[in-house]
Amino acid sequence: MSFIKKFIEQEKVNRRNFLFATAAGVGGFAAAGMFGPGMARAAIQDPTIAWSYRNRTNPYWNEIVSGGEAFVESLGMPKDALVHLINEGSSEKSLADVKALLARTNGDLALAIDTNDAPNARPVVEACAQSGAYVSTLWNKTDDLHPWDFGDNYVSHMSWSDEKPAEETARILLEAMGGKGGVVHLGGIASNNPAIERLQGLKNALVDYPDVELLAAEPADWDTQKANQVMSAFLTRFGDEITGVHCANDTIAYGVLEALRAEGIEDMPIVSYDGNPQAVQLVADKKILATVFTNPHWGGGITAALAYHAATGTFKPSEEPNEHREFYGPTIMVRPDDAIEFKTSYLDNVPTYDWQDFWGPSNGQIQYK
Amino acid sequence: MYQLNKVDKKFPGVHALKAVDFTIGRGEIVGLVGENGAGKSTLMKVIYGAYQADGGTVTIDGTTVRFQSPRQAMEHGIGMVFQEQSLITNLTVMENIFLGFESQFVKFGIIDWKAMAAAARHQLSKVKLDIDPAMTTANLSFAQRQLVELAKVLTLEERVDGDLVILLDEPTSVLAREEVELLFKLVRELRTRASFIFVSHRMDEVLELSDRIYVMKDGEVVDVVDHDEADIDTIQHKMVGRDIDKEYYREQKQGPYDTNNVLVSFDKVSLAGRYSDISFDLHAGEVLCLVGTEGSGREPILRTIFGLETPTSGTVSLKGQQIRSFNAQTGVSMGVGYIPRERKVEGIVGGMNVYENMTLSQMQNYASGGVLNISRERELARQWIDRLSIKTPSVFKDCGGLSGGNQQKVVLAKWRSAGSDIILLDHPTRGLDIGAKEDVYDMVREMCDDGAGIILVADTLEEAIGLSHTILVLKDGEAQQVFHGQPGDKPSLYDLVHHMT
Amino acid sequence: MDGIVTRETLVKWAPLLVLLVLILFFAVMEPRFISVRNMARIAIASAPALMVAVGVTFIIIMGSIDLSMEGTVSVSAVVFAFAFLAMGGTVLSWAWLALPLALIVGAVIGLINGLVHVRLRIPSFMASLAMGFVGTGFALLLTGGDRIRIEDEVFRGLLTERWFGFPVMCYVALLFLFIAWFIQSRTTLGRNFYAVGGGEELAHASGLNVDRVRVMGFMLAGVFYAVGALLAVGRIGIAETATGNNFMFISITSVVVGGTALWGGIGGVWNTLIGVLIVNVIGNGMVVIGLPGYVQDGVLGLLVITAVVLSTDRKSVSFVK
Amino acid sequence: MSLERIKPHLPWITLLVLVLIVGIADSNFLRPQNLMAMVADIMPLFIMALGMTFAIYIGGIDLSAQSVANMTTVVATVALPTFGISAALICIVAGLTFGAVSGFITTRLLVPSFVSTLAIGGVAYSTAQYLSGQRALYMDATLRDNSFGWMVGNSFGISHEIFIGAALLLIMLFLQHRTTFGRALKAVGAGELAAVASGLSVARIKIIAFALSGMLAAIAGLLFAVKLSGGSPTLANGFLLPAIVAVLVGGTPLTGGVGGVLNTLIGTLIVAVIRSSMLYFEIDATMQQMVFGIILIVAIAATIDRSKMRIVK
Repeated sequence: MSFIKKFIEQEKVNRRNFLFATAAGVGGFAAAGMFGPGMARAAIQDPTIAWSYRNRTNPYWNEIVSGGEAFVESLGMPKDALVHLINEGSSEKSLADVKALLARTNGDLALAIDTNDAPNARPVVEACAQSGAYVSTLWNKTDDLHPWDFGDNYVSHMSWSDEKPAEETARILLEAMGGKGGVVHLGGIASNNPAIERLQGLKNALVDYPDVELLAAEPADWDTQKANQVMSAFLTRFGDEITGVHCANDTIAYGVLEALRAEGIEDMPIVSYDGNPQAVQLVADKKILATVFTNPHWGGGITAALAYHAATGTFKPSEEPNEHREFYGPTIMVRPDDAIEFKTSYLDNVPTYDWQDFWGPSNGQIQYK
Repeated sequence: MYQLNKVDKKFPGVHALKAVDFTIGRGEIVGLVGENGAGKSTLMKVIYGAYQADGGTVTIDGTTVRFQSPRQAMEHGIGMVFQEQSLITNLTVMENIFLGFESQFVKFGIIDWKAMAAAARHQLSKVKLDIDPAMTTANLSFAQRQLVELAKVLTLEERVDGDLVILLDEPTSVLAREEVELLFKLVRELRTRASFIFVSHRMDEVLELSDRIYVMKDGEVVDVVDHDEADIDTIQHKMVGRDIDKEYYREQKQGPYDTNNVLVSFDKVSLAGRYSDISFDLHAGEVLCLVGTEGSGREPILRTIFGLETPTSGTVSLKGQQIRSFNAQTGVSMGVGYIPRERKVEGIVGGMNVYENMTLSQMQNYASGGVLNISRERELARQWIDRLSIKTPSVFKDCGGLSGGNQQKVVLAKWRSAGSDIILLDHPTRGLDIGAKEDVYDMVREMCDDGAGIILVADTLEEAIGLSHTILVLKDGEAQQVFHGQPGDKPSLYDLVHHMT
Repeated sequence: MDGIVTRETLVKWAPLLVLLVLILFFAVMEPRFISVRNMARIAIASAPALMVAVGVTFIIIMGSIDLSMEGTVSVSAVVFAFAFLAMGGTVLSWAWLALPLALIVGAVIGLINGLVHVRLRIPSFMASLAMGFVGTGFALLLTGGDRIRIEDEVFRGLLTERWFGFPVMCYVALLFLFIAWFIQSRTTLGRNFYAVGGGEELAHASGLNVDRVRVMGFMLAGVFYAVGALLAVGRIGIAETATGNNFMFISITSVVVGGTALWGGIGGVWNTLIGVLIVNVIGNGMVVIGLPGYVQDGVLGLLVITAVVLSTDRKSVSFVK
Repeated sequence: MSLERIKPHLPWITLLVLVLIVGIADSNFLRPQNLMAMVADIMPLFIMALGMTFAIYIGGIDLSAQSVANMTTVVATVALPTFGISAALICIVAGLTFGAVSGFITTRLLVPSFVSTLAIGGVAYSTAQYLSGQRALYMDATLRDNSFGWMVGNSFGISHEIFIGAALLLIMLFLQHRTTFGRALKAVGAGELAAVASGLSVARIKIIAFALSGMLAAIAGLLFAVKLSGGSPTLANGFLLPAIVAVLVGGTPLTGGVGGVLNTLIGTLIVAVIRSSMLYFEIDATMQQMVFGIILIVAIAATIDRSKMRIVK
C-alpha cells in the first residue's frame, strides 16, 4: 500500500510547484534545453501535437489519449488541438497517416506514436526525421532502432518491461493456488511483444513452483469474446484441473470471468494486467487477485510532452543520456487490499502531472536480451 | 375490347413502335408475326406494362389506362406467358402459380399451404395438368412447365373482374408437336374466358391458331390478315419485304459428301445416364442431323465431340485419331467448332466486341508468345463482316448489342475463320427471323462445299429434313433409325416422329 | 432414378453428417468433449453467431450478400446498453423497453442498408460493406470508445440461469430460430426471398415487388443481428464498439458450410444452424484436443473447405465464383 | 446521352473532384512532393488491390490476400539472411502457390471463393505464425540494403515504390489488354459459358487469376516488409478491406467482366485521398470511420457503371 502512496506522491505535483518550476526555469533538465545551445537551433515555435494509436474501442488507448489531451490542455490549448491518428490495427494506415500529417504540417509536428507493429517504427521515425519533425514512440519498435541514432528528432522511446510484473502477478496467483494444481494462460496477439513477455513472466515464476503445471497457453488476441471462448474450451479440456488463470490483460480477464460465471465457478484465482478502472474494481471485489497498472494516462501525456518540448527546444534530446531516451514506464501492482484507495486517488480523480518531469516516474533504461 | 391507338415508343437511337394500332376482341385469338427487331416484343412489353408508351393511348372497353408495371396490367386482366421459361425452378408449382399474389392465402401473417394447394389444383385442372402442386418446379418437364405458366396466368380469372388478355410469347418453341396440339386445343377451349395474343416464329402454327394476324415490320403494323385469307407466302413477303426463296432449305445446293473422308467416328460410345451404344460416321461435306426429343441424348453427343463430356465407354475418333483425353482444348485443336443453343450466354460474350469474340477460340493464331496482334484480329473481323454481311457499325461494337442473327453470324465466323471443319450446330436458327435463318442455311451449304462436316440439332423437324444428308433418330439415349436423304428424296416428317416417340 | 434420389438425399443431409463426424472425431480424441457442460459451452458460443448467421441467411437466399453485420451488432448493442442503463438498469424496471428498442435499431439500420442498396442501385456487397463501416463508426461515436457494463442479474440470467444444463440464451436463440423458420416457410416474405433468389427477373415479371422484398429482407436481417447483439451482450456483460467484431466472416462461412448456396435460392435457417454448429464445434474442439494456437487458423480453414466440399451438390452447379 | 458518355470516366472524375475539394481546403495538399509521398505510401496497398482486381474481375474475391501478405513479410525477413535477394523469389512463389491452391479449390472443388480464400488465408496465417515463432522480426539493416535497397529510396525525386507500382501496373495492363490470357480473362468474367463453348479452359484461367492475386499480394507484403524493415504475422493487417474497397470504388464491380487494373489505380488513389482528407478536414477521431463509410457510399454510387449490370444483387 505504501508504495502506491509513494508513487502517487512522486508523480503528482501540485499546481503551484509546477507553475513555479516553469516560471523560474528550474525544471531540471529543461533548463539545459532552454538556455543551452538548443536555443540556437531552429526550434519549432508552435508545432502541431499528434497522437497516433491503434483504436478507440480499447479502454487502454482511451487512457493513453486522455493523457495526451491533458498535456495539451496544460499548454493552455483546448484538448481538441491534439490531432488523433487512428490506425485501426493497420501499420500501413499508421505510416500513411503520419506521412500525410507531415505533409500537411510541413514537418512542424510533435508526434507521439505507437506504431502498431514493431517493424513500422523505423519508417515512421525516418519520415519524421527527414521532415524535421519530432517523434516519441511508445511500446513498439524493433531492437535495432535507437533514438540516439537520429540526433534530436527521434526524441524518446518508452516501453514497459512486462516480464517482471507478470512474474509478480504469477507468484500471487501461484500462492493463492497453494503452490499446486494447474494454471492456464490466455495471451495477447501471439506476435505482440507484451504478450510474449507476460507469458514469459508466468514461466519464470513457475520455476519456483514445481507442483503447479502450466496446462496450456493460448492466444486470445486481447479480445474479450475470444478469451471467453478459449476459456470455455479450456474448461472442457481440463475441467477441475484448472485451479488458476493467468491473463495477459484485463480485457481478456473479463472474458475469462464471464466464462467461469457461465459455469457457476466463482472462486477461481485470476490475475491480469493493465489496471483498467473496471479491472481495479474487480480487484477490489476480489474477483481478480491482482492487476498491474502501467499508468497509460501518464504514458500518453509524457510521450506527447517529450516530443513537444524537444520540438520547441525546451530541451535537446541529443544531449540527454541514453537512459533518458529509451526507458521503461512505471508499473504498480494493484491488489485487493489497496485497490480502493488506488482507485479513488488515482483513477476516479486523475492526478495533475508535471508534464516536464519527463523521467521522474520512469523505470530505468531499456535492456535488450 | 382491348385497343391500342397510335402507340409510339422510342429508345435512344431506335424508333421501336411507330403509331401502332392494335385491337383484340373478346374471345379472339390474334397472331402477331414479324421478323426479329420488327417491334413485336416491344409491343408486347407495352401491352403487359413492362414499358410505358411515349405516345398514343391504351384503352380497355373504352377506358384509357396506363400501366406503370406488369402488376398493374395484371390487375386489368392482362397476363403474359413468357418465351423463356419463366417459372422459378427452386419454388414449388403452387408458389409459382401464386407468386406475388400470396396474400389471399395469408391469415394473420401465416400462409395456409393447404388452401394454396387446393387453389393451385383448381388452376392446374384448367390446363388439364394432374400434378402435385407441392412439387418442386425443377422436376417438371418443359411441356408441363409451359402449362403451369398458362395456369399461372389463368389465375387472373379469379382475381380480375372483366375479361382477360393473355399473351403467349413463343409458347411452342420447346414443345414437341403433340404437346403443341395439346396446347392449341386448350387455348381454343379457353377462349370462352380469355382473348389470346399469340406470338411465334412458326408461321404454320400462327396460321393454324389465329383468327386474325398482325404483321409487323420496322415498328409498324404493315398488314392485318384474317384467318381465312391468310397465306404463308403473302405474310412472309410482307414481313420480309421480299419474296421467300421457294427452296427454303437450299436443297438444290445439297451436294454429295466425300465418303472416304471420315471426320468424326463414334464406335459404340456410351455416356452413363445420357446415351448408350451410339455409332455413326460423319464425312466431309455431310450434314448429319440428330433428331429426338429433349433429353434424347442429342446435346450430350455434341458435348462429347466438343470435349466437354468424357464418354464412359466406346471409342471416339476425330479425323482418324482416337481421342483419349476429352477436353474442349483438344476438340478445338482438332478442328471442332461448337455453335451452342443459348446464343446470348454461350455463343457470344456480351461485353466483348466483334473481333474479340471472333478470335476467342483461336487466340493463339493471333498471338505470339501469348501477346495478341490486335491489328490482325481487326483485319480478320473486317473480312468476315464483309463476307457474311454482318450488320455492325464497327468491329468495336459490343456483340451483346447486335441482333440475334448477327450474333449467330459472329459465332459462325469465329469457327469458320479458325478453319474448323467439324461444326456442331445446336439449334442454330432458334429465335431467328426468316431472313437470318436463310443466311444460316446458306452458310451450312457453303461450309459443306468447303469440305466441312456438320452435326446438326435442328430447331424443327422440317429444318432437319431439309438440311441433312443423314438423320440419326434418337430416343432415350439410344439410336433408333438412320435415314439418308437426297434432294427430292427425303424422309417424311411422319417417318421421324414414328421413331422419336 | 434411384441413384439420383440417393444423391439428393445425401447432399441434403451432408452438412449434418459432417457435423456428426466432427463431433465423433473430437469425442474420440477427447471424451470430455461430448459432456453436457461442453455442449452447453458450444451452444453459448454459437447462440449470438447463430442469430447473425440466420439474419444473413435470408439475404443470401435472395442471392445478395450483407457485410454490414459487424456495424449493426455494435450499434444495436451499444444503443441497448445506453438505453438499458438510462431507464433503470434492470429488466424489472422500464429498462426492459431497451430490448425491443435494440431490435428496432437493428431494423432501422437494415432499412437504411436496404435502401442504399436498392435505391442507389449499388450492389449489396459494396453497399453493405460501406454501411458496416458507418455502423461501426456510429457505435464508436456513441461510446467514444468506452465499454458499457451491464450488471443486471436478471438480464445476465441469459447466461447464468440454466435449464437442463443449458443457459437461457440458448433457448432464446432456439426460439428466434423457430421464428426465422416460421418466416422462411410460412410467410409470404419468406417465400418471396426464395423467389427472388431463384430468378429475380422472373419474380419481377410475375408482379412481385422485388425492391420491396429486398429492403424488407435487409430489415429482417437487421432485427436478427440485433438479437445476436443482445445475446452477445448477455454473454459477456459488456457492450462496446468491438461487440460486432469477427461476426462477418464467421457468419457467412457458417451459412455456406451449412449448405446454403451463395448464388441464392437454396438452403435455409436449419442449414445455418448446422453450419454455425460445425464452425463452433471445430473452434471448441481444436482447443479441447489441445491443438497449438498457431495452427488453429489453418486447420479451421482446411476443415471448412472439407465441409463445404462434402455438402455441395456438385451436379447442380455449373460454375462457382 | 451525354451522361452515357461520361459514365466510363466517372471514377477519375470522382478522384479529381476529391483532390480538388481537399486542395481547396488546404493548398498544402496539392504540393507535388506531398501528392507524390501519398502515392508512394499507398503502393503496397495498390499492389495488393491490383491482384484483387483479377479475382474480382472474374466475379470472385480473394480474402486470403492480407494473410498471404502477412506471411510474406515473415518469409522475406526469415529468408533474407540465407537467400539474400532470392528471398523475393521465395515470396513470389509462395504467393503464387497459395493463390493457385485457392483457385484450385474454387474451380475444381466448387467451394465459393469467399470461403475458399478465407480458409486458405487461415492456412497462410498459421504458416506465418509458425515461421515467425509468433514474434515480430526485423531485418538486418545491411542485409536489407544489399538485397532490397533498390526497392526503397528515391530517383529523380520519385520514390522507388512508385516505380515498382508503375512497373507492375504496366505489366498487368499489358497482360489485361494485349495477351491471350487477358482476353480469356475478360471472356470468363463477362460470359463464362460462352468462354467454355469457345473451348477455353476456364478453370485454368481462373486458377491463374487467383494465382496472380496471390502473387501480387505476396509482392505487396514483400515491399511492405522491406519498407518497414521487418516482418510479423500481423504486419499487413488492415490491408484487406481497403484493397477490396479500392477495386470496387475504381469501378470493377463484383459481377465480373467490367473494369480492370487501371480502374484499381484510380480506386486506390480515391481511398488514399479520402483517408488523407480526414486529416486535412480535421475530422474528429471518433467520427472518422463513420465519415469514411458515408463518403464511400457516395463515391461508389458515383463511380459504378450500372448500365452493364442487368440485376443489382
